[in-house]
Amino acid sequence: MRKFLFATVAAALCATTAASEVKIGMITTLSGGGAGLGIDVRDGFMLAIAQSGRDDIEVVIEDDQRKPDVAVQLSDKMVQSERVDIMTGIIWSNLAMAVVPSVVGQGVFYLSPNAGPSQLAGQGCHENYFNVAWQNDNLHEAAGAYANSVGYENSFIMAPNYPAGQDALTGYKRLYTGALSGEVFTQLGQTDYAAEIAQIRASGADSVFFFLPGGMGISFLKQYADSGVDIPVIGPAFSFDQGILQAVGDAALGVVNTSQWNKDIDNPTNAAFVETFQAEYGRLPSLYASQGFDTANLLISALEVADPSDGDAFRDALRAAEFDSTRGDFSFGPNHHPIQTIYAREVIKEGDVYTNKIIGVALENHADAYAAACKM
Amino acid sequence: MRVKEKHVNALVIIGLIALPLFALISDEPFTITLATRAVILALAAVGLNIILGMGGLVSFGHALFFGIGGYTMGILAYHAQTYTTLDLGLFATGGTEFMPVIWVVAMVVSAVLAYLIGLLVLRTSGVYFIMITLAFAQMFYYFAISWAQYGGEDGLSIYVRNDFPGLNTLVPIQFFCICFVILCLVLFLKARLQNSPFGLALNAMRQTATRVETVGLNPMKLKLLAFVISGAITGLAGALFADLNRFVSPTMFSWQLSGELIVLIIIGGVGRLMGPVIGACIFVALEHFLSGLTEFWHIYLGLILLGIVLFARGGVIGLLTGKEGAHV
Amino acid sequence: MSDPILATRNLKKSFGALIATDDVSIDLKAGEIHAIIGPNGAGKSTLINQICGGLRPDSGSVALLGCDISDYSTGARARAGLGRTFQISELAMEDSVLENAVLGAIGAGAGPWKFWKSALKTQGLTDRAEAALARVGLSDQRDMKVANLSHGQRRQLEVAVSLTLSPKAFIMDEPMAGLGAEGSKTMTGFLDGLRSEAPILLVEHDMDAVFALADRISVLVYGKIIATGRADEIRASKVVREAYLGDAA
Amino acid sequence: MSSILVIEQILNGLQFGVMLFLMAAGLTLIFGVMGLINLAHGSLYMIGAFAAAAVAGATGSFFLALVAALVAAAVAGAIVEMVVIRRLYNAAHLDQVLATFALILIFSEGTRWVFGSFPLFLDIPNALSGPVTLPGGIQYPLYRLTLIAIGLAVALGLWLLIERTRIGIQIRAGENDREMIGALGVDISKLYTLVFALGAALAGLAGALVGAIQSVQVGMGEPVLILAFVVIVIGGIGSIRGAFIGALLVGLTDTLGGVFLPEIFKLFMDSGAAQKSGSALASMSIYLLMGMVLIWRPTGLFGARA
Repeated sequence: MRKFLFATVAAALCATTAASEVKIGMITTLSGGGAGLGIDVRDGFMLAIAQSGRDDIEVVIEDDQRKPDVAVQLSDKMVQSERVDIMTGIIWSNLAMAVVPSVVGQGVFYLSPNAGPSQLAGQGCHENYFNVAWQNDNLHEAAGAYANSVGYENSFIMAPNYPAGQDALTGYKRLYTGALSGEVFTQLGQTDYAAEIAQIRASGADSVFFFLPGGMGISFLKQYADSGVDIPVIGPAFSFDQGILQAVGDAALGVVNTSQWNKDIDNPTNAAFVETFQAEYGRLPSLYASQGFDTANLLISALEVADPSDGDAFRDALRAAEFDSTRGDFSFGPNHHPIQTIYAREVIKEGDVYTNKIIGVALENHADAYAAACKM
Repeated sequence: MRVKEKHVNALVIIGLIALPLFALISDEPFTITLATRAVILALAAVGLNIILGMGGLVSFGHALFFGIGGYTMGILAYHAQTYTTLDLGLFATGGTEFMPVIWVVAMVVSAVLAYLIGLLVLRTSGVYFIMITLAFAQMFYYFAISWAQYGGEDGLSIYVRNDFPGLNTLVPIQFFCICFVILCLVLFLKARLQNSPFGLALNAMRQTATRVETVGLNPMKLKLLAFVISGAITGLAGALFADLNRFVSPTMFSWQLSGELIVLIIIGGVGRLMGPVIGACIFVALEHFLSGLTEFWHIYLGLILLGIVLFARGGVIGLLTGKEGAHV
Repeated sequence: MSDPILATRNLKKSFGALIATDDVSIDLKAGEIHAIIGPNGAGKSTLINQICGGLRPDSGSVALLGCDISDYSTGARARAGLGRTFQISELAMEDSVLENAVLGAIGAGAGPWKFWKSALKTQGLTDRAEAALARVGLSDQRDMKVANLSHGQRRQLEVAVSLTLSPKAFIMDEPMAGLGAEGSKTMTGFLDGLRSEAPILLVEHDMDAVFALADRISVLVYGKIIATGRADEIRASKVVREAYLGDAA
Repeated sequence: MSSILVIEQILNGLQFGVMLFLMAAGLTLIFGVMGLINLAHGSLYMIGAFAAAAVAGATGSFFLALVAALVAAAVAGAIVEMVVIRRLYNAAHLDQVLATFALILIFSEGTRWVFGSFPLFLDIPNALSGPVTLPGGIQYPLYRLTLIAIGLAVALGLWLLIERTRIGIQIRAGENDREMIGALGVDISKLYTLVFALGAALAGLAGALVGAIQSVQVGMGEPVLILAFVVIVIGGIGSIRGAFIGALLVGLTDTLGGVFLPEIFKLFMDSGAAQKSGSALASMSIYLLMGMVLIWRPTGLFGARA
């Protein structure tokens, strides 16, 4: 009786706001530099929610401005005031590190649509934390594996001097078996790579691996193409994503990059996703959009089975990952990070639009290197 | 209607007590977090206002001390939580999670840095001072980004707040109380300082350094001490801010943050005791409400700031009291 | 004759080709008013600045009470006993009259390293400040903002601030400037009585005041002292007439 | 390390320096004549780049893109001067900092509102793309050589403008004595608008030129702005000559520091650590340079003595 009474009161209270049963908090970057990534994740995520036809899911979206302190406060707001059941959305590793540990510690589920810092995959893993994108090292490892497969033996490697950059070079070196002709850390936010390109030219390398997210990658590729150096370049998908390829232009043509997703992966889910995304938003979906889309579908699949208030059941439902991923096969490893195939893609031009085409598999059913350290 | 400045001040303090209490009753803990953020930013700006408002020197690099305070807290707590030793060359310590100790260390480190940096930067004035303070903050910013041991760009998470005897600091209202009491204490000390012989001399120094010299005082020493006090208070605020977020990162050193601290002061009113407090409350409120309205809220924030500079000289306090007040 | 309170020896200062102060040696004896006159651009301000420490001379020295203060900073010279007033008022315009006088008292007293007690409630400071204000006749204006004072009152406050320092010697740069006939008369009377307290090095354009007050007059032309003597001697001096008073005489 | 590499890096530093000069010249001119600190100068750089990208996208002509960048930045500058900046000439530095800080917010988000959140495309014109071989066998991009040439030409042009023309006389008079230009019978407010628009146009030009080899995106102006401030502070605020010397110093320090510091560190530590600490120090090097210059000369190399 008391329980029933409580339920009616709660229902009466909720009626004034919205008739939702599941509340999802999304903190992502929607303004300032890097907003493109957050917008893609949001759009992909919301597309899946809309397609599910469920009107009992409420998504609260907030803009973190790519500032860690803002993200932390928004997460406090999500947990304390909005009382969300599940959180998602963060793009950047440093923001994730600031937010995720305390959020999952408070009993909220967190599904990462983009960032996968190594700490959260290894010792710092948590039963309520699921990564739907990749562990940060994955695409770099794939690049190293690809370099082996095409016989590169002397790579010049380069990344900004910050933790994700240092991880990128470590990730590449983990599987790459050749020698290094140079290893350079650039400044974060650097826009001119003339000095590095000169070093590459002088290094005698047979391949260049770089990790330069966002505008840094655009600048590097344009300058590299103009420098006349013709050593082949490989990199993770971040610098060749749909959102920025148009700004790189011809300079990116033919470059091989590694990604767990591409719009030409042949499965019905993906084909439908690419088509509906384009219809809805008038642009081709990016890697980030696919990750947002997958995250939402994973979530919905778990909601079909269990309610988030029943933590253990819901967690098991998430772990099962019974959803149709745009990537095809998708499953979670013991540390709740994906086990998935990573492809090598090449940048091509389709009509007026620059995009990617899969040219091969870099790593099959690949898990991350930190799972062993995770005690869950 | 014109009101007296002290009434405005009293109203602000009452508001700052009432809002979190109201939030507590209506169970809106996030409002308390917002109020705490405002209080801490206000504290940092009160520190900046000593050198900027009283001393007339526009420091565009005060985020440096904010960041130093934050990192002091982060490093001490990190070593305490991981049971590792912090080797300082001369001696090694185990870090600490005890707030009062962290505060003292943050203030001392900030003060020592302010002294050393002040010796150099206070030789310049005007625009050069603005720019050289900016340069020092940028140096620390880039250093923090590449300081891998403490997280570099990723920053350093400490997961739980540090301890204060008798309180559970993770409860928003209790942490708010700590910050609020510190702010009141610092405001009280600042009020004393403002009227003390030192405050009077510093105030005169801003208006005419020549006069201060000809009565036998040393303007450089006055400025240096003001800079040290200013840095120490902002450092303390940095330590609290890091505790609020349970997280430090290089963005605490960023020039945008230095700019925001200046913005807070100007919104409230330069050289006024409560100027930074009012400025911080308004700024946090704007940030919160505008960002809820539109994705492009920075445009509106910019327009509002522009309006304040062009049409409300003397800040909000100046607008309310009808006096422009001290202007640098 | 006793030693001079203040003495400069062979002060030289040039700005590029322009020699602003050329080998100037003057002294100020106890109880006297020593006026320095000269046409505009003669180097009077440059000379005062070298005495008070705002400018470094190229060569030469300044001594106060027999002690060489050439290497002292402006502040140190003030603490050693130089009380200066400015041609254009150097006052904290946003502050009250009393606060400006208290600033002097802070400099004269224990210094600014006190952070707790309100300066305006520290009796030692306010007594000293109010005494100085009373002497120049500004007691009634003590709570006014300096920005709201009349020009003449600011001149008085300039003098009052230097009084709070109880200096060994006054250096006054045109205290009569812009005072009007009535004001000049009051100021002349006041300075007349002040010389027994500490001697005054007076730079002044108001010739009536100079001839009424000065025990000795030095004439500075193109950075050189061309004559020093009693008022009547200067008035009679042919050199001075030619070089300075010229046609006007 | 070969001498070819060293020369190439010096060229890179030079190229970076002259582009910084385009930014710094406008800033220092505006400060010298009007006494204004313009934090929004970086926004004008961004406007130039976006205008160029938009026009290049529509017409395919790089030349038209450059013209568009100049015009757009100059017009934006003139409008900002007339609407906002004009009210700030007699204001405290503090108000100027705040108002122009507000302008950055408005410009950045406004640009994002118009052009979206994704970077725009702007490419090097075909005629200038690819490397050329310099004497000594150095392969160097033609476009970068062009940038160096344009930068030097603009420096020369500015020098002629200021030393040899009527407007130059007015500008110099304004730097020395603001009342004086009024006495000369010059329309001050027109002169101010003109100088501001000129400074803005230089920033816009730099944005367009650099945009072709970098990423045209919102927020691209702020890092350059801070560097330009470092430049004019080193050179002495208000001095065009100082801005030129300062820009080259900063360009060379930044480029050569980034390359050689890690190499130097490798002499006494292992390679990985040397890379990290060397590049960490390199990122601080220009600020160290600025600190040292200001401690040595508190008003910069060519600044008026305070």
